[in-house]
Amino acid sequence: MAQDDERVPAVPGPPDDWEAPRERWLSTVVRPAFGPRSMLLEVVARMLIPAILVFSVYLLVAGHNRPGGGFAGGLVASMAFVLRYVAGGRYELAAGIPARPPVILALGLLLSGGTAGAPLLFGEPILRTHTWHFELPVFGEVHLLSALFFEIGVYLIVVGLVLSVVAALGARMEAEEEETRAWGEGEVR
Amino acid sequence: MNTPALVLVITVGVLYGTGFYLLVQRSLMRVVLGILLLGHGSNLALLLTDGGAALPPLLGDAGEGRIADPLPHAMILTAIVITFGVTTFLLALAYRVWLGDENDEVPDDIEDRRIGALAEPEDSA
Amino acid sequence: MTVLVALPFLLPLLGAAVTLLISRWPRVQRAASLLTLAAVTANAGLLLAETADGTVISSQAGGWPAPLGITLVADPLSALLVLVSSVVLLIVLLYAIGQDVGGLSRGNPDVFHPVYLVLTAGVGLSFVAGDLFNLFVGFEVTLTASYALITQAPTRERTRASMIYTVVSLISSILFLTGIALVYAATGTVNMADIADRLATVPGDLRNVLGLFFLVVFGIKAAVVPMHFWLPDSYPIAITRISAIFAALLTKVAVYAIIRTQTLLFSRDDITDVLLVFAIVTMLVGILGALVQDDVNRVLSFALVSHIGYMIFGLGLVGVPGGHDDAGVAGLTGVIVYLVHHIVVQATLFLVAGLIRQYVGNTSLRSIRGLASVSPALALFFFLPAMSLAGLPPMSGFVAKLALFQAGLEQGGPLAYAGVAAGVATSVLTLIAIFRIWVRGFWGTPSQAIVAAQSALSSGTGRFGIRWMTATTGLMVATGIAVALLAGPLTEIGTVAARELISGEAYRTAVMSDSVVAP
Amino acid sequence: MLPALIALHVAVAVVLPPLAVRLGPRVFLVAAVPLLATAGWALLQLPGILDGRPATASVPWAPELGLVLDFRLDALALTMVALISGIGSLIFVYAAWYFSASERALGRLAAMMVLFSASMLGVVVTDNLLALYVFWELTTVCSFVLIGHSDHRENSRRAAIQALITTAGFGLLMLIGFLLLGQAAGTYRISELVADPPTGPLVPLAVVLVLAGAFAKSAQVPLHYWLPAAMVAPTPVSAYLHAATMVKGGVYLVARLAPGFADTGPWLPLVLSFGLATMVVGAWRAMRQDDGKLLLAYGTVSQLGFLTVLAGAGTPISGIAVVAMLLAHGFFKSTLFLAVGVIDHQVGTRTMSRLSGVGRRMPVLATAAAVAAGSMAGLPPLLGFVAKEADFEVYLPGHHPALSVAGSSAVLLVLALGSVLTFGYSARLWWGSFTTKAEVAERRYPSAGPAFLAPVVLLAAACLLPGLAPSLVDPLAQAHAATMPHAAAPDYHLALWHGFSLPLLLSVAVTAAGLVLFANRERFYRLQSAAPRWPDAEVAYHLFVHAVYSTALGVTRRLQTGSLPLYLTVILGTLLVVPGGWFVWSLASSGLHVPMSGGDWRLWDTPVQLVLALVVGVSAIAAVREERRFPALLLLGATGFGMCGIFVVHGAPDLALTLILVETLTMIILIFVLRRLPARFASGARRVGWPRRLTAVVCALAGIFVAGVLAASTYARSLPPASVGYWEEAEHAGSANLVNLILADFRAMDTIGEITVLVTAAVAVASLVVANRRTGGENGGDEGNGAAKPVMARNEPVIGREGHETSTGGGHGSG
Repeated sequence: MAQDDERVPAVPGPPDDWEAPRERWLSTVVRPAFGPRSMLLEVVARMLIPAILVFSVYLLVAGHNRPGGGFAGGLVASMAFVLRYVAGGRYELAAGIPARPPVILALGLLLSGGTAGAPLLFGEPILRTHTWHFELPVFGEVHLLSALFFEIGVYLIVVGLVLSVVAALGARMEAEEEETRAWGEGEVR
Repeated sequence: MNTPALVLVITVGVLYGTGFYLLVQRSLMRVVLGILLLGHGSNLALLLTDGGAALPPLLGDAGEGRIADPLPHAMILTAIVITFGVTTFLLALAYRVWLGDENDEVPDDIEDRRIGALAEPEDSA
Repeated sequence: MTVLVALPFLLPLLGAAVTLLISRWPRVQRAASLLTLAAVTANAGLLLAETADGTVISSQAGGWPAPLGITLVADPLSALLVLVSSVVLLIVLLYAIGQDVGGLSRGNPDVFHPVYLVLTAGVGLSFVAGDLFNLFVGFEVTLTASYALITQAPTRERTRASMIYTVVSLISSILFLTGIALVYAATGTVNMADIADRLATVPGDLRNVLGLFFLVVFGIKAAVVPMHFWLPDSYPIAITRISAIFAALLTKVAVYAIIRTQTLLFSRDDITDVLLVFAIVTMLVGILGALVQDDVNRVLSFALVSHIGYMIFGLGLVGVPGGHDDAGVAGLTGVIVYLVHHIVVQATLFLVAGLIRQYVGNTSLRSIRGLASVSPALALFFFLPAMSLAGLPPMSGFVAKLALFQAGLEQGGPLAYAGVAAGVATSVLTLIAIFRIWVRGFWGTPSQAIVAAQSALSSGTGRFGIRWMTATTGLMVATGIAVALLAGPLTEIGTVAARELISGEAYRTAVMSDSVVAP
Repeated sequence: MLPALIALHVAVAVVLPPLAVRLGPRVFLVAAVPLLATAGWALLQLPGILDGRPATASVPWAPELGLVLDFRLDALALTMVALISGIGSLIFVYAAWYFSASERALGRLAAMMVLFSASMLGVVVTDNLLALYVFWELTTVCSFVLIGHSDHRENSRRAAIQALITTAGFGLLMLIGFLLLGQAAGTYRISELVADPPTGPLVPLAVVLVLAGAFAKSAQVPLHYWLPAAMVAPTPVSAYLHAATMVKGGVYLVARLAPGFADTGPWLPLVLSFGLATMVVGAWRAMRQDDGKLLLAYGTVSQLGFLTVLAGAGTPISGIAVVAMLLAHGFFKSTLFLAVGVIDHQVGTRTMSRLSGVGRRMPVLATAAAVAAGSMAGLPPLLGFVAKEADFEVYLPGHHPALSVAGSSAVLLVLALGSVLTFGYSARLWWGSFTTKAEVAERRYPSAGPAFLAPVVLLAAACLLPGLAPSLVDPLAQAHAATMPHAAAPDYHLALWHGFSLPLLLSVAVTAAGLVLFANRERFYRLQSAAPRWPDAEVAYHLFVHAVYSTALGVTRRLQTGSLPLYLTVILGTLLVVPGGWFVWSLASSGLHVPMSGGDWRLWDTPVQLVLALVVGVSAIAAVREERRFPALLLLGATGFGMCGIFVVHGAPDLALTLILVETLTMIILIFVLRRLPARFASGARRVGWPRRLTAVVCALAGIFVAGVLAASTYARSLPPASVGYWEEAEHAGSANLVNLILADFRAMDTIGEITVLVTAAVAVASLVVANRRTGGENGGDEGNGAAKPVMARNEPVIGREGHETSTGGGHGSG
């Protein structure tokens, strides 16, 4: 039994994959999630991912007037990470993630929740939208809606969710299987 | 108000019927599929409350004809996302069950079974 | 003042985000968690103080007028339930922290705290939602958090229990969504006050069908017989803090939803008989189940099912809306008092069961014995809520039952009398079931193993943990006694709330036009 | 002042357990303090009460419910207070010497007795039916704990729960009776109810229910079984609760209500039949007992029947008689209990056939017991005699307005019969306990100390003094009689000598018959043994409990099957029966217009919908029939993409976009998991034959029902949707995509809830999968008892790991 709760938590922390060594792209240790390694897939993925991420940001911003929005944007962005995992395996996934999923989720929730709650501080109802007008050199007059922060929060959360799920149901399971296999071999005396 | 198109109403019925049927199976993977079907069914049911096929609710390109009621669309979107979140959880659960039991079936409750097998009350107060 | 309405949801939500962010620092996380719940409780206290006289406060989210935006509303009933649930959540959190610090739990604290706060937010949102779809969202928040919580420390048994729990909850969610589609199809709105107005244009029979549909939807979550089977198979198996909160709150949120929808939305006069039949069957089937269980948690779970019947019974006494309806007011008052009482007492008993688990290793009636001599404090903390659950005076359960019986007799009619008779029978059977635990588990000579466990627990960090847990259980018992002592003000608020639920005018006015409506 | 006194009891009770650690059994002397204070205060109120001015107080609790603690100390209440606080304090003094320092849970015992005292005080001084119920059940609970004092003994536990279930169960019936009375009268105040009794169709029922509760509490046949069983409690507890005070609660209630309700239909028949039967049966049983305490217990049952008969009469003379008899019984019964307790304590047994020479060895005790037994037998010049004279007076022909001469004579005859038996067992008790028997060896034991005997002697004196000077009691009895309505002040006074009257004749006859009975006791015992045994009412209790358990088991094992698919089917069935049934009924009865029946329907908006609907429908049905996982998944994908198509046609591009993304992700994640699972669904999982067909039918009907109600609901809409307001507001918000505007602004509350769901789901998935490695395999990850576990494992190897794993598992190992 733990003598000091701070020193020995009842259970260890979250998955430690996030601290895994950051593998190099196309390095030899990369193992893909499905089937044999496909160089073509990896290369295509490598090229597509930045484009997908840019498209996701476009969707995020465009949602104001066209189909899109935080959800769609977030889903598209997470497709990029899924693709990276499918092509490069779990180490590759770990290398490509900007932060631990719980942190992404927490930040997203803070951003959205904060945007929702901020008007309360000014005596306005919850979620009241505020618009700022700017004059920017290149873009001219810009309307910045506080709803955008809200949407960014949504975007982050969707990305965080998909990352968690891929990490848990994809990478984690894969790792476990390897462990089991290794353990099984070790047991044979 | 317009009644919805009959084929779609029938589709709602089919989705619910098949969804329910998958839901009452013992394999958790089938249950997941059932939830997905039911999710589609309820989304379609919500969609049918918007008055029938119409133009997208985008201001500005309002061309000829009726524009769809956007509120059901918004609710469906929310529902889709919630269903997605819950489905991922259910999948993780199915995986866990499989880890424990080597299959993904929902077994009966042990204590219920034990009490069901009792012939006589065990004690009287 | 309208700020108060948004905070039961927003505060714990932000707290959840913060605790998730700082999950690497357990101490800070615990402090943040406690601080959040303390703030939620304080806010709830203010909210009740504002609404106790029947004032209805509403806040239009985003500043959009009622049917367009989403309205958050607090009437006396909502405020009362928000207060009671946050008090119970706070005490259970204290209990859980003591258990974690004492190293007595294998739960996962860094997941527990954020999810627990999400649950708080979901419960808060469900109570203040003035919009049917938003209520659905509140339910989903609560349920998702509960899925995460029930799978804490997942053994095989717990995963199986979680499956039953999750799948049944999912079917209720899907049906809820379907119900919203049906209501929107008929009325073209999801704002509840607006629905209430627009449903007048819909044929009465369709209204009844929709009302019964929602009764089934919430009946599943409230564990109304015959939709209750999942509850005794899932609640008892979760870890203590979770089963305590589930038993105390989750079914009550569903009961609240039943009250809200049946009083505000649907014409109740035609379907009260259905409610009464459900109530009678629920009371009896539930308590008969409790009698044959061999496990403390399962006895408590079946008793929970049974006592949901009391609440449905009180609601079934409500007659024609808007008319002269003393028995209806009395019945609803009884339900409200019963809700408050039952939230507290059920949580207490599950916490006690958790302490039993610490001493004995499980809660089977075959292995517990002589606990009264092992821990007199624990015995006292079981005995008092047990009296309350059985409806013995002077505990809160008696006051609640008294109010319901009075209402039933006042209403009269064969089903109401049958309901009172079933209520009396259920009281006696509850007495037998719960004191069976006392006689078998607390009296007698403790086994060697229990004595040894006790001495092992009285050293090291375990001692701190067990003392802290016992003390917080005592705090919960004290809360229960406070409910009994405050029965006077409580019934007063209950009556105010009941009158308002039945007339529904202040609620509708507050939602549709003004933000604060005094009675 | 009364609430303060009750609070004083509670306060003292709280400090007793810690004090008991220091003081040992002498803690009972402290415990006696609040009782003495109450007795003293009550004595001060005596003059006012005798003048008909009761002391009152009121504490509101839940006034909305009529639950107000109204207090009212009048003559009848004062009589009871004399028993509760007066006799109580003597018993407490006695207890201070009765218990040894090694007695278990001494502090709890003392505290419970004081709490009991407070509750009993509450019962008799409250003037509100609901408050009376509160205190009434408190005495039940205290009695439960006190009977179970020796909780390590099986019979103690049994007796305790038996007493609890019986009295609390019937107490609930009484509560319903109270509620009916209160609602008929519009008040719960007892004094008002009695002064102006309500009428109505439910009042007779209410009276029956109230009497049922009172009879259970006062151990009337056939509910008397719990009282002798309760004698497992320590003697001071038995003397206090189960002889002097608590069991009189029922009698008290009967006496309290009789003035108002004696002429309500069922009252007199019930009171007379149950009371007389109890008197005779109790006395008959008492004659058979060899254990002194059990004899007294059955004697108490008998006397309670007697008291019920008196109290139920409701005439002014009965008021006088009841006061006298309550006091007389309280004094003599507690004296005898305490005396038997002394014998038990000193000699080590109270079984009469094993006692010899006790009277010679403890003459003071023997004398005191003789006085008390004489009072019980109704011998002059003791209080028992005075009371019994008054008792006969109540039912003299013509004295009770509702009884014919024949009826009164019959009642008197039975009362006389009971009195003869009472004489018999009184003599038997004294004779058996104190005389020297040649055939029994005498034991060696220390004689009792003066402090231990003092309460016994004082109580015996209380049997004697008011007998010699009935005027000590008479004013109180008169005051009570004066409170009765229709009180033409009775010219009856308690006295030793009323001249040659019928009661005196009866007393003489009873005494003579009693002497004859005692002289021929051996023959009588043989007669008793030869007489057929009456069915024991305790059997009924056990039958009841067994029936309850059998029913419970039968119901539960049939319903609670533990099968999730069955649970879901039942839920769907409920959906079909309740709202579905109403729907079909209202369609059939034309309450609802059958949708699309009037030619106002259309098959599709565009033919593309038909194609898409076919894709969705066919792939869904195929997915149901598919036995392999992967193809089932693909079929589901087809359904999803068909849905996207429907969304596009329906003018919902946002939905189509989101759904296509979500579908893709879902498919990918499903594939992640499917990698691990077998290719086919387990064949054993499928139900076959009629259960499967039934399931299919239920599911299909549920689908039809949903579609049908949906059609009916859309058809019922007459108003434009509330969302038309969005068009205007959207202009101000400056956004063109309405759906997104709703999500991000108008209804952003939904969105924020929804992202909370996502966050939680993400955390849940991570913790669920990750938790595996921490807890998996090894110790199933059970919560708790880190400390207890190794110990348990050492001592009870039978309880394996499973036992610790969950709450329910324990049963398998240790059972």
